[in-house]
Amino acid sequence: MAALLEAGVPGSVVTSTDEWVEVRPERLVDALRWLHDDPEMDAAQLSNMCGVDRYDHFEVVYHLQSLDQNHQIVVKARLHDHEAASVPSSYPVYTGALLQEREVYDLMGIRFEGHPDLRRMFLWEGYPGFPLRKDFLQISADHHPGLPHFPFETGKQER
Amino acid sequence: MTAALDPIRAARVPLTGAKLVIGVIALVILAGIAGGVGFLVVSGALDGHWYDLRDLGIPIAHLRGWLDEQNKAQPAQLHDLLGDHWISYLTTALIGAIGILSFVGGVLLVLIWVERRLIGRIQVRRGPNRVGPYGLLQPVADAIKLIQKEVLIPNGADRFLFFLPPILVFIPGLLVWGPVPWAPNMNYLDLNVGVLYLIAISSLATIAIFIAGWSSNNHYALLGAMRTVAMMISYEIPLSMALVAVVLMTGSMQLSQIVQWQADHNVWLGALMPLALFTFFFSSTAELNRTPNDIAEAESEIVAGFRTEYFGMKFGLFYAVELGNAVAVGAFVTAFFLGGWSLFGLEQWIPPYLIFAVKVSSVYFVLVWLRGTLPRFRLDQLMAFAWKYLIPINLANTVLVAIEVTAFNHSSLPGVVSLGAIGVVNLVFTVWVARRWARFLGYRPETEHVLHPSLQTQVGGLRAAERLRASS
Amino acid sequence: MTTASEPYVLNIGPQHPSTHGVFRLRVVMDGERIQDIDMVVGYLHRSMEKLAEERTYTQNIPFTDRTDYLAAMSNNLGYCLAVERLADVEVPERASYLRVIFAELQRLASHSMANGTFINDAGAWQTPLMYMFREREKILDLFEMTCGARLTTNYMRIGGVAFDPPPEFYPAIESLIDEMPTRIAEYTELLVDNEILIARARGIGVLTAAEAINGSITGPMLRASGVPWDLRKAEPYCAYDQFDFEIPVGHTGDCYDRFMVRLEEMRQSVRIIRQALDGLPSGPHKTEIPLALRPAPGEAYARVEGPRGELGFYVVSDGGPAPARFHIRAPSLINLSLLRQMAVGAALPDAIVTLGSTDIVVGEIDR
Amino acid sequence: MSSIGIVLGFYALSGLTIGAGLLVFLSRNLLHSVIFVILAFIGMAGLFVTLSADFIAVSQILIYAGAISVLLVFAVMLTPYASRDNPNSLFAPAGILIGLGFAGLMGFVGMRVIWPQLTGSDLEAQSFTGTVRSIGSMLLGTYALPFELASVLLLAAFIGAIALVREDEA
Repeated sequence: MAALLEAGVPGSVVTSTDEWVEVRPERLVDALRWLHDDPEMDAAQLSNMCGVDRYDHFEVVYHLQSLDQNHQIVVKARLHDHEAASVPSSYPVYTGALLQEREVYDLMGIRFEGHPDLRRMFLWEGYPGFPLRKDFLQISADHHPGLPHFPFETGKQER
Repeated sequence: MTAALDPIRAARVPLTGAKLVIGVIALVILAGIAGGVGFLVVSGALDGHWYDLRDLGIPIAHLRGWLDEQNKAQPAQLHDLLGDHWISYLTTALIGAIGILSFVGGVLLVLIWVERRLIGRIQVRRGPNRVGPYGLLQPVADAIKLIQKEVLIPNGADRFLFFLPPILVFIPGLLVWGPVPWAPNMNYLDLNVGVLYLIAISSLATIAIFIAGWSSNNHYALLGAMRTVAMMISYEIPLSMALVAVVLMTGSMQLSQIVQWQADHNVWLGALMPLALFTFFFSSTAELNRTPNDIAEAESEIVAGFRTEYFGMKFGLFYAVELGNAVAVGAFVTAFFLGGWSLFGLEQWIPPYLIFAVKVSSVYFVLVWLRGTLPRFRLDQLMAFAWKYLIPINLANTVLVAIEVTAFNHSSLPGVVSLGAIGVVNLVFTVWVARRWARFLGYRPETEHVLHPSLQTQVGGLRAAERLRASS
Repeated sequence: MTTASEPYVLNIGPQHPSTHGVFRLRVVMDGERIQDIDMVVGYLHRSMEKLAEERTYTQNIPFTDRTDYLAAMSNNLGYCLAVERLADVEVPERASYLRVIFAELQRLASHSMANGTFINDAGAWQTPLMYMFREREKILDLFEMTCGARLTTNYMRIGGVAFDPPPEFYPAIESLIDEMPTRIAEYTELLVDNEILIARARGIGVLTAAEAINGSITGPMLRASGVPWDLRKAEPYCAYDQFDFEIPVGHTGDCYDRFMVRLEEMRQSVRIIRQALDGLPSGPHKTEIPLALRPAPGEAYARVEGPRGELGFYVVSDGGPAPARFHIRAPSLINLSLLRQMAVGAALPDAIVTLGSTDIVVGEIDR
Repeated sequence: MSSIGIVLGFYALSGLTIGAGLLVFLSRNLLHSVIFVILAFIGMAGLFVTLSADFIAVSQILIYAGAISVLLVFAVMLTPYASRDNPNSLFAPAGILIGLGFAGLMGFVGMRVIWPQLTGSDLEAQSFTGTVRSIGSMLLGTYALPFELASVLLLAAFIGAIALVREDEA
């Protein structure tokens, strides 16, 4: 699948596994459009999209699906710029991205260039920070976000 | 489902012996009273005496005569100044006014309960049953609660105009009860322009509602007021047309005469003119803001329409007037179309006002039933229905009735034959014109048949959808 | 000379009878016609996705109840499936059957509510809603009998279900399943042929199949637009591949079709429950999983056919006791993507009916 | 018919009508003025009742208090806020003068005209079949032509109004 995508949109694929394909953010919309239009891929629907904070980079994950052929394609884009994370909007390809991109922007702080109506959705304009980022609460340096150990476990465990 | 999980079934207590005995005794007593009354009626002992309670107009007339007698004994000066009948006139006017007021008030108190219980029954729940026996005191409790509420005025509302409408709608709501013919001699305000009076009085409420919506300084209220006014103005026309047919047929605008005509001919105008009956009833529901025409206070769209900002007893007044008007519509449908107090001769036996009340209650029940059953139309659909549908076919109906009346007045056939012919012609005409005109306006029921979803076992996307579309 | 009218802004919500929760629409209106519509959500935002990063995998199950509080079972199920996929947990067959039964009961309850409130939005004064609530109430009684809660059931567990149903559950569900088809027939009789409902819902809020697919619409709305797509058939989870049922597919994609599709789906759900009850295997209802569940680093996306559409759970593990990322694909929110397209140009009552037919749950929109 | 009740009613209703009429131009708020106009209409209807002209009274309520006033209220309420009060006007003295002059003229005419009066047996002799019937036969008999002409005029006004506000279809 990754090879097909690379052939269809040259210079787009970064890496791939059996489950997902990682594409370059600049080529993301081209790749999505190709997947959408290619009769064999037929990724007609953007089933789900979300952002993931991996500490040193953001991932934007697109779950695409073909209804006619009943298969799923997972496309990821990796963003290294933490302050001004930005990725082209997939709204021109999928109208269903309208609210999902707004949600990702609102909670993860990833800008989608070319989105027609990119405003905060759940939180109000001017809300400080983006809650789903790992550094949202600005916890002190020796404390990691997330749950360090099970509530009933004694002693601190390194993960 | 076990009984324990079904509270209604579990709460039903079986009929005990004591209750049965009390019931039988009550039935026997009732039968005895009925027999006694029947004997009195048959023997003619009642006819025309002051204690003839079959028609409350008769005792009042006796009272009038007695008071006029007393009047003659007054000093000549007073007599000359005030005329012959002033005491009797004043007294009977007061009695009638108090009677109407207390009737309307009592009806409102009871009917709130009745409506809520009925709706509760329709909606498989129990309705109010906590305050007093069977929840009968619920309206009183509601009224007390409403009176206790704090008086608030919305920001930017016109104070004077905001307080005026609840009072303004109440006045026509009471005045409309004036010409109701309860019994042959029992009508308070038997105007010879009664029909016109009704239309005039009911048009007064329009302005109150519009002021209410406007002065609330609220978009929902304004939208509701606009809708109400648009609808009231539109539906007044078919409503008046239906009444024109009635007036043509009976040759009188006096409500007592209209009922008397039906009693004399032993026929209900509703059976003679089904189209007029339907038009009047439907237009009345529009004027009343009741389902299916309750777009003015469409809860799911514009919250509560023109009374969104009203609360406390001001809201209570609007609510009460609406309910009272619903009963009033019941009274007028009864008087115009269902034979009023007449019941094919039985009014000699049963007090006519009871017959009338039962008929009114039945019409009211139909209104509640409709409210519990039907969804709501859209504003433009209702408007189109009034202007494109009801008004043209009622125009045609009016012409037809005029022709029939002329023929009826010039014919020497027995009433059964001629009225029967009129009824049949009108029924056929109604069915025919209703169908034809609907088709003319583009209504095609056969193309609008119910589209049940097709059942598929294979999943697919756009291509499958196109295939399905092509195959269906 | 022309008449000039000036547009005005109408706030529908956050408190309004037909927004079904604290949901707000800012509508620019010209008379009764809608020129622009903008939704304002977030009044119920609890940031569950963030909270979940601080709680163990099992502790997160109650959160999923509180997203779509009208379909808690489906949410439990989707989340448990995702974690099971992530941690490679096997589910006993009895548990799968029980999951199917409860998910379908939940669908019945949810569709009752959806159809009832839809008719309410179309203006029927609560009677159909009350009728449908009667059946929903019985279903909630079944839930209470089994897991002690009516709405926030917290019933599914990673590796199975929390409890085996008590013995009195079986006669109760039997009688409900026997009664349900007559009740659905009753609704059909009351509503389907109703001229007023047809006038209000036919041809309103139309979405074509292409628009719906491209707009990420799923669930009954997608099926009403004519696309035969149901995850229970497409990727059978639990034991759905063992049951015989059909996908109702609408013809035009208007509000009326959505209503009809939901009604027909209720019939299909009854069918599935009947089959699942008949074939309910014996055995354990749960696999024991380690209390300190630490799935290997990785990610899993599991989705179920919820009452409102594709209910997806995307869980990323970094090897710790809590998910590193927990994302809910909320069908209520995503089905609103095309609200603007459906509502602009329509009259206000039509927009309300359209909103009612999309069947939103604000808890799920805001999470 | 000159019983004291009628006389009292006449004075009360004229008081109401004149008072409402005064309030129409004394109140600063244009909408309040409209309300008082409606009150004046209703007072007029009451005066018709004292004259036994019940048909005209009811028509007065139906047409003026019911229909015309709704038009007035519509027109006033849907105008912008700024033009919705009664400011001090330069025309006030002139208006008062004209009004007084008109009132004087009406009074003069009312005093000078010899009104035909029927009393006693003459009144009894008049066959009084009800105003509706007589007005109806007049409208459709003696005055049929003016009546129809008026309706044509109204129709023309109707069509004209629709043509004026109709938007051009692009």
